[in-house]
Amino acid sequence: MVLSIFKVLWNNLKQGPSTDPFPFGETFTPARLRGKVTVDPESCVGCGVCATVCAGNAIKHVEREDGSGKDFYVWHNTCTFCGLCQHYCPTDAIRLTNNWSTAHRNEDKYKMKEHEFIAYARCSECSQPMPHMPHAMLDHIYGTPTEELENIYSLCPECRRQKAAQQFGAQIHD
Amino acid sequence: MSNTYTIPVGPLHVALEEPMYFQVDVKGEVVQSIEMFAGHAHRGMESLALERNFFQNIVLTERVCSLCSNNHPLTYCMALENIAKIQVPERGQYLRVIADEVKRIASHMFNVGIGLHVIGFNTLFMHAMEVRETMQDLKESIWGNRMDISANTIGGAKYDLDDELEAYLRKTLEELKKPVEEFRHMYATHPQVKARTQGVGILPPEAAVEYGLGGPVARGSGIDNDVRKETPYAAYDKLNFNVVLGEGCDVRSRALVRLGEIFESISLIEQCLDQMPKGPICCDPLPDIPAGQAVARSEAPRGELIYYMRTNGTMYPERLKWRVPTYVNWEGLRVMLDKAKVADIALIVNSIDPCLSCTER
Amino acid sequence: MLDMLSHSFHLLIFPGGLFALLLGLLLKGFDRKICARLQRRVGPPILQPFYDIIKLSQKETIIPDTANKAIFKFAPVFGFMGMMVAAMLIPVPGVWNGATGLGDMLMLLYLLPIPAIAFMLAGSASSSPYGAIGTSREMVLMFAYEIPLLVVLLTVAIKAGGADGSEFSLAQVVAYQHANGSFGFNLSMIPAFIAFLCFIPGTMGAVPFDLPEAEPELLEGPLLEYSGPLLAMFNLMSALKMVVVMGLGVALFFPGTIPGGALANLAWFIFKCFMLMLVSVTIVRSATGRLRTDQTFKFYLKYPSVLAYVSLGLTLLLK
Amino acid sequence: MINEMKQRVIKLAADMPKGAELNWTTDLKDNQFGWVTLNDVEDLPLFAEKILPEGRLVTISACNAKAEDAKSFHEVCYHFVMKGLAVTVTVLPTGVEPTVPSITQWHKSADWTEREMAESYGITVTNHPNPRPLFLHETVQSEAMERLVPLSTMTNSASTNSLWEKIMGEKGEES
Amino acid sequence: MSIIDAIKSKAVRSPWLYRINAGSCNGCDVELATTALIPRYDVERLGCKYCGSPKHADIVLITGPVTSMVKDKVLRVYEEIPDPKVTVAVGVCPISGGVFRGSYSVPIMLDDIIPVDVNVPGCPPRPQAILEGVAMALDIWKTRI
Repeated sequence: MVLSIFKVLWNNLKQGPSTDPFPFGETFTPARLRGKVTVDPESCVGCGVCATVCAGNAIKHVEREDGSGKDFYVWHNTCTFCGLCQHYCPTDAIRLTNNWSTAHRNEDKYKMKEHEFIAYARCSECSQPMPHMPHAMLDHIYGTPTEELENIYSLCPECRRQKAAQQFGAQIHD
Repeated sequence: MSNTYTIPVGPLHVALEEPMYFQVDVKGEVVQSIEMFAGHAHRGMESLALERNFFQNIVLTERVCSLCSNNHPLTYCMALENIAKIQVPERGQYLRVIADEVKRIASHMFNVGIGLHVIGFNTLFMHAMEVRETMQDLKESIWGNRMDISANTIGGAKYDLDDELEAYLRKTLEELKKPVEEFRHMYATHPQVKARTQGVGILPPEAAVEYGLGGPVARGSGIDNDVRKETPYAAYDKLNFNVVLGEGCDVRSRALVRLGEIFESISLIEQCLDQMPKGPICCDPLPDIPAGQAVARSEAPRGELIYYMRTNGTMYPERLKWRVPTYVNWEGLRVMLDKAKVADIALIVNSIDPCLSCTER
Repeated sequence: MLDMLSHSFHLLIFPGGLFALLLGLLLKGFDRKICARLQRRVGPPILQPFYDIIKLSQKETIIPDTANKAIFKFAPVFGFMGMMVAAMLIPVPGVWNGATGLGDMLMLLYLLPIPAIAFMLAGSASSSPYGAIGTSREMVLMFAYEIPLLVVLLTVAIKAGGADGSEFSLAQVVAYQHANGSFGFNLSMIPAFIAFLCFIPGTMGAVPFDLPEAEPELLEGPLLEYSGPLLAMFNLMSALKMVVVMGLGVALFFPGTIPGGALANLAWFIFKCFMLMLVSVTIVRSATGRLRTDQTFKFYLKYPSVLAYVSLGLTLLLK
Repeated sequence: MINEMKQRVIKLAADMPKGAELNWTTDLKDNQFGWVTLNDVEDLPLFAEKILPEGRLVTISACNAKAEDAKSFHEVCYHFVMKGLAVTVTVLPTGVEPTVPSITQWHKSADWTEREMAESYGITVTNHPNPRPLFLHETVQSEAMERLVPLSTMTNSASTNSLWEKIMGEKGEES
Repeated sequence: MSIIDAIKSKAVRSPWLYRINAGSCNGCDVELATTALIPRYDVERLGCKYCGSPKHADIVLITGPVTSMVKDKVLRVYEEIPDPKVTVAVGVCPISGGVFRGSYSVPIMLDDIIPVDVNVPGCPPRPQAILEGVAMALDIWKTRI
């Protein structure tokens, strides 16, 4: 009845304001909050799946002309913080932090970006540039690293094939 | 004051969350006729969907509307899974139900709250919104966003619950029951709220059938049309729940149906937590999407949502069409607003839980 | 000459003018703050209404092309001036006993609807359909709440007149109560007091009777088209009205004084105004929502009017 | 219940004067979906009338027909739901000016969808009670889904490229 | 003179908010309503008030990707807001078009048609981020009044 609303009012008065102290104090930020995107250039293999699944076209990979690597751009102003890039990233290189503080002045509109350089490795044999493979992923594919495997890791696919053929050939000759 | 005059409501009107333009002919304070002009939120999404690949469309469909933002990608993924015969892991199905019901609670709470705001009852509105905030925190803690939770992906769910979050979810739901019950009691018995909502915006059941209305709007007039019962999807076939029906056919009845559904949702989530097996949450890797066509239906907070998809073997859909619940409910307004008072227009429009961005895409 | 000076003092400084403006804005600030606390919010600073006025006075004024410009500009000034005059008539018991005019209660009865009339002028001048609806609602509302007010004033006048007729001077009403006890504690006058309490939210345009300005329906109705200093004028008018209505309530029902001189009594008066506002505006508007026009009309005919008539009948009987 | 409805659809399809094809599919939860293709557009009103009272129109999707089907340019799918059974009725309007009859007189929910289809695909709907454009602004040409898709794809990529030049050109906060 | 200046400087403590929905998906609007109206965020403590008429507004918050249908209306309402005013774009849609960029119905970005002062990207931004944006808008407003 009418009285129940007065009960609510009384309780409200008694409990005091429930207002979050922000912007004058700290606020609650859950760990899983999907905020600004960061990229770890160490573990990125430049496969581009993040750009493919990105609905807002917020991710762009640009190949450097000298072949030394790739520029990785994320523009926060069209990112929808959906987390698909993180979900589909094979090496967990792209990640959504819980940094939600995005407000900025309009003159900084185009500066709101992440820019990372994804360096390509060079083949230790022929020094052709090749996509860098993070160690964890190679271990996942090939199992426990041996010295022999370590050598193979540093080769480009072409040289790796040749090397494998040579070794295989050597085994046959033995 | 017997002369008839026209008042424009909208397109940018404070009572409407969204831009819709009504032209209301009134005589004194009584509505004579109403004309609706839509299109302000038309973003051409159906054509955009054809330019985006299947992954991008998960996010695109989520942006159809942020209040039922879980159901759009869910139904979209279901249509795609029907075409490609992808079996979603069991845990993923339960997680989908949890996300769905959490969104439903928040959406219903918001709608009833805004209804109170429209009649100027700000204290109770704020009370409702404070209760809803616990749901918002829940969404933010589990999925990472307060509105677009992005819980689904093709083949399953994206975010798993660990023990800590599961305990948190249970605790929050337990704490939710009491304030919602109190709120429902107050909504039902406060004399002023009753005076404003009872007998307002009458929708006879026959009209609801004739116009093909759906969701809580039709259920407020006693029509049982819950898709979760009719054609169960996700894990709904393994869960027990009642379809809440109302008899008043008015604004109050619709609000009480929504508030009743909140309790069903709480029970559904609790059942999910009890029954949910361990295991993978998402099917991985994805098979190729063959050419084909499929229809998928689900129960969004506002009613029946249907997706029609046609694929041609590429990564892009050939046709993606969806019908949102509000789309049909707009026409039902003609019945509800007939001979209504000007003061009640905003309230009645709010009672269908209008979603313009859904309607116009 | 001296008379002239004292009149200007009463009009511009105390109790009207400056004092009433400050008190009115302060009351509004308290109203907002307490309402916020009842809703579990921190709320704005108490001085927020002052900041609003300062801000509005520095904004641009936009007058719609379709508006009747003269009336559009005149309406807020008219309402403001009306309330300035009304505020002058309010006695502050123990400090100033009110203008000595004989019929100031009747004058107040004529002055009180001026803000409503200003709203109606504004609504029709701004030529917006919302303004038009606001105008018609204001009119209905005015009819509804003026009836109980009229009867309440009549009752008080008859009561204060004692055995020999009626008394329409507020100074005399206050004096009578000082001699014979406040009406607020008189059993036969309590229904009239309740009727007066019901009248306050109606005349102040507060929920549940804020029909002309109903924000979600009419986008603040007649005020929709106003901006800048003209809007500030309306805000000041409503602040003044707050003081007039509360002051009237104090004078009619609780004009008691406390020992301790003028300053203490001034504080006592402010406190009483504040309490009256708390009961009739702040709590009521946090505990209800808006009613429809027809419901409002029925409400006023049903409860406050009947209560006021009960008091009138009792007063006549007991005489 | 579902089986009863299924029988009705089978009978309905068989009763069409010009004949109709009927297929059934199920999803992974064993929900049934019916797919009816009418041989002639003119049979549509009859179907729409006969599917009442259980059947209600949910929506209409127009599609650009597959390239190999030279006969017709469009397919129009009418999605009905009968007590939980979703039935899709496809018609193939032929000719350069494709035309379908309106079914709004039986299904009020067809009003908006038919208007939307007319404006976005340029399909003429005959006998529509209120043939006013629904969503599209006058600056957007009608038949947006027909003409504008390739056009907007082109402008899209162009504007996106210039946008990215701006983004890459600006010195960011961190770099 | 300094007293008058001191009084005048208090004007910044009364920024009134007005919201324009330019075809958004609701998310940002719901969050704006949440920010503006509910106790947890309570913008009223900053002196803000959510007003129903553009004529009363000081800070205008715009959501949505500015569809072709709503463009003219946004411009018209924007003109009605008396100077000085500050514009805040809320959500990624008005800033860049977001997921809708490139649609035939979303021809422009907001800052092509009206001067934007603050951007609050997010889809939707959380209320705290909106508050941050409003606080930033207040700083700008201080320099204009």
